[in-house]
Amino acid sequence: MLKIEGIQTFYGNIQALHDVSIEINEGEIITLIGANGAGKSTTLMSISGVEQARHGKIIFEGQDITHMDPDKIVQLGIIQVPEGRRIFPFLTVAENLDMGAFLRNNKEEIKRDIDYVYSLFPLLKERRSQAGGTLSGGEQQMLAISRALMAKPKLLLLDEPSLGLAPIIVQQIMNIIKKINTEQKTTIFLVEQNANLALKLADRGYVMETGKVTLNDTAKNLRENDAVKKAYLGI
Amino acid sequence: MDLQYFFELFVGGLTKGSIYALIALGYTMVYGIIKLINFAHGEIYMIGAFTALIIASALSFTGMNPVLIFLISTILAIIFSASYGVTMEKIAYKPLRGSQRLSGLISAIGMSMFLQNYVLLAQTSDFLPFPNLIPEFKFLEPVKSLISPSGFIILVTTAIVMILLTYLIKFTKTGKAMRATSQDPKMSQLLGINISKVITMTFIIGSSTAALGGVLISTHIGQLNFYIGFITGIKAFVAAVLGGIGSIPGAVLGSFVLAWTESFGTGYISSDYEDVFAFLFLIIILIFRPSGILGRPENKKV
Amino acid sequence: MLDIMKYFTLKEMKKSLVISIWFMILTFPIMVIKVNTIENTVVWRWASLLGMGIGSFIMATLWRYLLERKNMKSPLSTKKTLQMRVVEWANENPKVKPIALIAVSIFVLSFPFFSGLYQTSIMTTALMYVVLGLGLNIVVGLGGLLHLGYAAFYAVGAYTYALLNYHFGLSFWICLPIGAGLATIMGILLAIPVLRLRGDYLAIVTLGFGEVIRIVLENWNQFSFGPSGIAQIPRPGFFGMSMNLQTATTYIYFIMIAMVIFTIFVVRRLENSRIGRTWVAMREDEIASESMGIDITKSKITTFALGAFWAGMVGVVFAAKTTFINPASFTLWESVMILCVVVIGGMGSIVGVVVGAMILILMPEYLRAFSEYRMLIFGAMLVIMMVFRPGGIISNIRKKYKFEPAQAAKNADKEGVR
Amino acid sequence: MKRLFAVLLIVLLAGSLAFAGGDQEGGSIKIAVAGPHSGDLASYGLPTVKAAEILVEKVNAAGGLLGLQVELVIEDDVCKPEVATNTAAKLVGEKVVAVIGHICSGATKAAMGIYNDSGILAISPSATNPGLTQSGDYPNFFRTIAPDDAQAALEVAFALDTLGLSKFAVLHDKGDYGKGLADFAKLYLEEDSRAEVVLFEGVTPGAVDYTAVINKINNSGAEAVIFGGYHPEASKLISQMKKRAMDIPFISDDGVKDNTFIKVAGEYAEGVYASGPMDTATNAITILATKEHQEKYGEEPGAFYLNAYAAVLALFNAIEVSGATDYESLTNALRTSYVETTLGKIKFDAKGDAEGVGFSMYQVQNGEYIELK
Amino acid sequence: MAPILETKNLTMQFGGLTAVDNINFNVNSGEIVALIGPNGAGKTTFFNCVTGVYTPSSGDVLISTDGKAQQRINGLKPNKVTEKGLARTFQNIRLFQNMTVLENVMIGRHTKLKSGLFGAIFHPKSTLEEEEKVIQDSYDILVEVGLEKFVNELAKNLPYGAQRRLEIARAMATEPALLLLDEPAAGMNPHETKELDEMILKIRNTNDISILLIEHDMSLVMSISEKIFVVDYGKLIAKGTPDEIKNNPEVIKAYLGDVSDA
Repeated sequence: MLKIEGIQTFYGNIQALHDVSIEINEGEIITLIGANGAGKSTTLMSISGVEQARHGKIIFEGQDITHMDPDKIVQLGIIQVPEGRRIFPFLTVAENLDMGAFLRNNKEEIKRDIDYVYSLFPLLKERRSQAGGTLSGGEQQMLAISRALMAKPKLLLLDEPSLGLAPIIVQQIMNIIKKINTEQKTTIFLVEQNANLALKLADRGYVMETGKVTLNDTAKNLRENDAVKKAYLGI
Repeated sequence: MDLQYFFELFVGGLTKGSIYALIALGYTMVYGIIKLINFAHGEIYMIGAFTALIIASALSFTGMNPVLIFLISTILAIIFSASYGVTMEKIAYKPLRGSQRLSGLISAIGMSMFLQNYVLLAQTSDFLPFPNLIPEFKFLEPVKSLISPSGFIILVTTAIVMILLTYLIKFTKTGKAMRATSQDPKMSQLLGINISKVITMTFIIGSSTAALGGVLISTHIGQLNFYIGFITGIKAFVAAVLGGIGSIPGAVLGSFVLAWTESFGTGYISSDYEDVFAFLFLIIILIFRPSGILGRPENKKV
Repeated sequence: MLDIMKYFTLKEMKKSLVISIWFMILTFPIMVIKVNTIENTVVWRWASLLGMGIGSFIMATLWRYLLERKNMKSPLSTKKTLQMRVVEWANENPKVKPIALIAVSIFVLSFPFFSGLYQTSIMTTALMYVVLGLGLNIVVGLGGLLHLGYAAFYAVGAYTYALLNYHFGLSFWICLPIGAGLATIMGILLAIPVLRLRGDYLAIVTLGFGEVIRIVLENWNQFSFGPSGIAQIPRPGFFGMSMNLQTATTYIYFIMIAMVIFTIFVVRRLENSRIGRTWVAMREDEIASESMGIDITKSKITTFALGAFWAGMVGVVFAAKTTFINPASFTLWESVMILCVVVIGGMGSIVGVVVGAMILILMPEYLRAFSEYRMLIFGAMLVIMMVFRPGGIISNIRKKYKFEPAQAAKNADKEGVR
Repeated sequence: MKRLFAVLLIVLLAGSLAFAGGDQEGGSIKIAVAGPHSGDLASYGLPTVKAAEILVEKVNAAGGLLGLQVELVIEDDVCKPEVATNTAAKLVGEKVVAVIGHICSGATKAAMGIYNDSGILAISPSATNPGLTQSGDYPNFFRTIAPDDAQAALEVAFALDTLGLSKFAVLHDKGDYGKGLADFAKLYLEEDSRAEVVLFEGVTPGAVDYTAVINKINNSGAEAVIFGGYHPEASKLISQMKKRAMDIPFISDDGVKDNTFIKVAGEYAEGVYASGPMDTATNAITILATKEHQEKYGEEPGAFYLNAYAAVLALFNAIEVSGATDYESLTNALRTSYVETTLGKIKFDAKGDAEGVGFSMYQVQNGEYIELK
Repeated sequence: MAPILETKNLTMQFGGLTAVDNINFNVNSGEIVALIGPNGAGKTTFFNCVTGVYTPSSGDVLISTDGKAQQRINGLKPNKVTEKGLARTFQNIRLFQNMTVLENVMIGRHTKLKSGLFGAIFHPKSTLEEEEKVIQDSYDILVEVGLEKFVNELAKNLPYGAQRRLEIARAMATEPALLLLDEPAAGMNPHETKELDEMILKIRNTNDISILLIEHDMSLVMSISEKIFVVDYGKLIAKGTPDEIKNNPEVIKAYLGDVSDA
């Protein structure tokens, strides 16, 4: 479904990605784990076209999207929930969800999807006319995922959904991600620092270090890999 | 005190406030989106007025109906000003995205100087009379001493523009995209909003209201030259900050408050210190409300 | 690496053509039609349309080329900037420094004697802006407080000398410290109400403050003689010697040279002191600074006060140099120009400010050859400089500290210690 | 140290750059025109440049002065004193014979000291500050415009004697010209027992709306407005007054006695009084000067054009009469020899004010300034 | 001996929202205490009340450093609080990005230095000595946290983990009696967290500093803290040793969930 071939991305004068290649098949949950600053978020931003790769190729469903504008990429069905959730603080919950459906025009379908996300997160329905900035961290994460779902993603990119959340909330979020994957058949690319968590959820995983992919295997194998155990699982 | 006199000053402030508001809207919208004090906004206003003057004069030789001339030249002034606004953004501000904020400010100052001198050289340094294209109508006595016809038209236009803008920002897709972009441009991108388009749109709307203001104000005062943008621009900027920069109702409220301060200050004290009242009032307001009257309090999250 | 020839392909030419057509339409009413509503005449200047088309075609190509070059530059950070190379070269050749220093000193000292009245005069003006820039740099560059009313302090200095001299006959040298002192007090008075403000709000309030001072000077005739100003202000004296124009100009030039050296000396020391560090910390993060025990209130007041000090001092020199002052010299544009000096030169950097002042003050003077086009060119230059060099000409480099290997050896990683 | 080195290096570079612009010598008479040619006040400076250009072209075509071609050196001072000193220093370096300018009184005062030290005279078409001539500090200064006090006296006398009014609102535009004039008007009105100043205010130049001030005039019970300043503010004031149905006499000055004012204010200009030099409308040179401007620039001349034209003529005359270009002969000739100009037949008095420029009051009637005899 | 930090009925309200509700809390000398709770429970607000960023609506913040009697510090400005011996780090790193690593630490030494304007300009002997000492002291602190190789690097160019450590070093430079750490392990991988764990213990043991931390990483919290306070919706819902907390049903319900899975 998505094929990343040897991309190199720069932040100003710093090369953040060196020859990163990743493949994601339809319906999978793929995870990318690695330390802070390893280039995980950059990889996502390159896919979304916000930080365009200078070399290499990104192919989505047979189409080259390497140098496409971010809005075109969203149109194709690649939606990202970025790190830190980035809720629009002064828009209401409902308006935040509207923004997710920015590129869609079919009012009925949108209505149906709103009902769907409200069923996933009943709390959001209660708070729909509250400003996004007044929600708690966990609620914001729920809203962020819901907002992305409103765009009808084929491929959902999630950047550190567990960051800064209480363990109990993290669990809820992970369950929902799984649910989205199975119920909506949405392919999921999950970037996580919490490797333990991510590898439990994912089918396959990639390990990233200083801008390079160093390992790639099934989640199960990775969890048993000694190097991974030592560096990321804290065992 | 004399109530009639008070009322006169009040209405005078209302007209002046509407004038400020038309220009302050553009300031505040551009600031809201790209966090830039667009120093050259006043110049867009001036170019709008000049374009209308040029087109109206050129058309007046064809012997067209003055109302038609007024409409055509206003519309063309808006179109051209919007194009200037967009071009200016592409040249002077877009390449600076992501640089320190002050660089943008200096670039805007440079743009302002450039545009002023561009008009000065291409046209003239003299004051030119602005053709009076609005059909004259006379108010009856009690109103007559309160407000002039052109002042009244400005008042009405500002009200209409305000309502349209509020509708646009609150309820349309473009408006929502603008609000989202002003809060978090990167996230907006990730949701499929084309930021460049939103910024362009903002400049188009801001420049259009400025041009409309330029035409109406020039009709009101009957003259213009290449320098009219600067002082009015500064005043409108003060109004925008007073109301809380980035907030559209704030810009309008700030404009009225500023105009009333000036009007009553002049009326009851002295016009020598008209601007001093305006600035002192601004300083006092900002001391108690550091983000302006309707501004959002700065996020002091730790 | 990037070839300009690439822009002569058909595709690129087409792009340029589209841009040039856009500009031709855009500038059509203002460039082509010249109306005169006094005379009721309309002149159609078709030639300027053609000129515009050709001009914008060339500019569009050049602009895209330069912009791409700027954007491509970043990944190759190994490539040294000119600034780095000059500094390095100077470091590698220790002998160069004293020689250059002597050469420059000779040049600076002899400048007024071979260059003539005009050159000396504008160089003095440029030097005044060096000091003004360095003063504002304390507030904007180091303290991070955007200040658009700096000219007000400048006015305080100038009026101090003019008025004290007019009423009490006080001399330049007595007024110099008084002017600086009064400006400093004004700086403190301004700082107190604006303590809570930041960024653009601070900018507009300082702008307002500057305008208030100017308007008061304009209207309070009994005090300041209003817009007609104060004339016949004496030039600085030198032990009662009488001087002709030439010597007086030269003398003021040397006073400014001394003042620049003094300012650089003091600002350099301040910058790398305990106080200077608190300013930079305040610029970087106010809340974190407070948590480190820095009194933000005090810190803001000192930046405003010290910034104002230099403006007051230069104000006194200004009054003595022009021998006439009125409020027209202290408008918002003046504050803006000083801010441009700081930003164009490179914020926070002393060398940057010096370069910025030289460019901004000397450029319009040398653009006089273009007479009426000079302000147009100047405006365009500001935009171009910011687009291609948004950080200013000279970037600020933080002071590096050297550590003896003996100390560093404690943790045995010499690599990082420079 | 490193930085200091760099600083000095830059000074060196900048200095050598500065040095590149040298001056060339030639067999010509250099005359300078200085004033604001850019910025907000450019409209008051540029007409002077045009007057000089027209006359120099004409005189050169006719063989020049004293057998030498006349060369113009045009310098911008933006009306700022500090820039004017640099401009003046540059003109001294250029070895000009005389300066036509400066335009603003402030800039003029700043520059005059430098000219005085260098033996250069200046004839200003527009600097009206009385101190320039009356203080005696500037022996090298001449002007072809009446000083503020003279104009103010005329206006006050006219208002009191001819119009017989007693309650006045005195307004000005806060500038050195307008405020200076208004100050004198106020002074003379207060000295006279018949008059009362009910309002004395400055209006903010460039402001978009003067409603509040107009309300105030209305409320003050003034019978007439005396305004010191230029035509843009005057036309804004008068048109907004009339639109608000306030019809009281409006008396103003030379800065308003300008055809542009009538064009800009249109019908509202009717009935406005302004003081100005006598007999310009019928003067043959004036008609010629206006025509020349029309032909060369295709538009009506701007502010102070006629004054500047007169100044240049006076200077040319002085050069021809004295047959020299040194300071002594020129000032002498200016003070002794009458010359026909756009302002009538003039010479300069010992202080530098033009003699022979009669001043009178004008009124706008049917879209034209008509001299009131 | 009085606790080094004590709050009595501390309450903080924003408009109608009560972010900190009547909290009684204490840290004794030499202890490592953790404050945990769900996001938005009021932990950071509590920190801000203690360190002077906010002035509490009601209640008392009392400190007692160097065995002195308790004093009330409500409403003192943050810089005064720091002078009294409380230093903190921030949840989202707040370093002085464009200053060097060494300078960041030197700022931390600010309150321990005296030289003013006069000293800066005229460089008397006392100032020169003071400057020399502060440079050396700051360097020593960097050595202590293992950042000496970055000494002249700009703070913004540091790797993430190093930035976190630099923040702690900077806070240490103020010579605090109590160090308040706001999510020091956020964004760190297990390996880095482990290093942090050791560093915190080392700081406590060698410098005799009490430590109060907010943290979500339970492995860190459970392994180093001696006492844990749990807040939810601004209220204190539990306190005790790590073992007590782990088994407190209310805490599990509100916060931990199934710990083994996190």
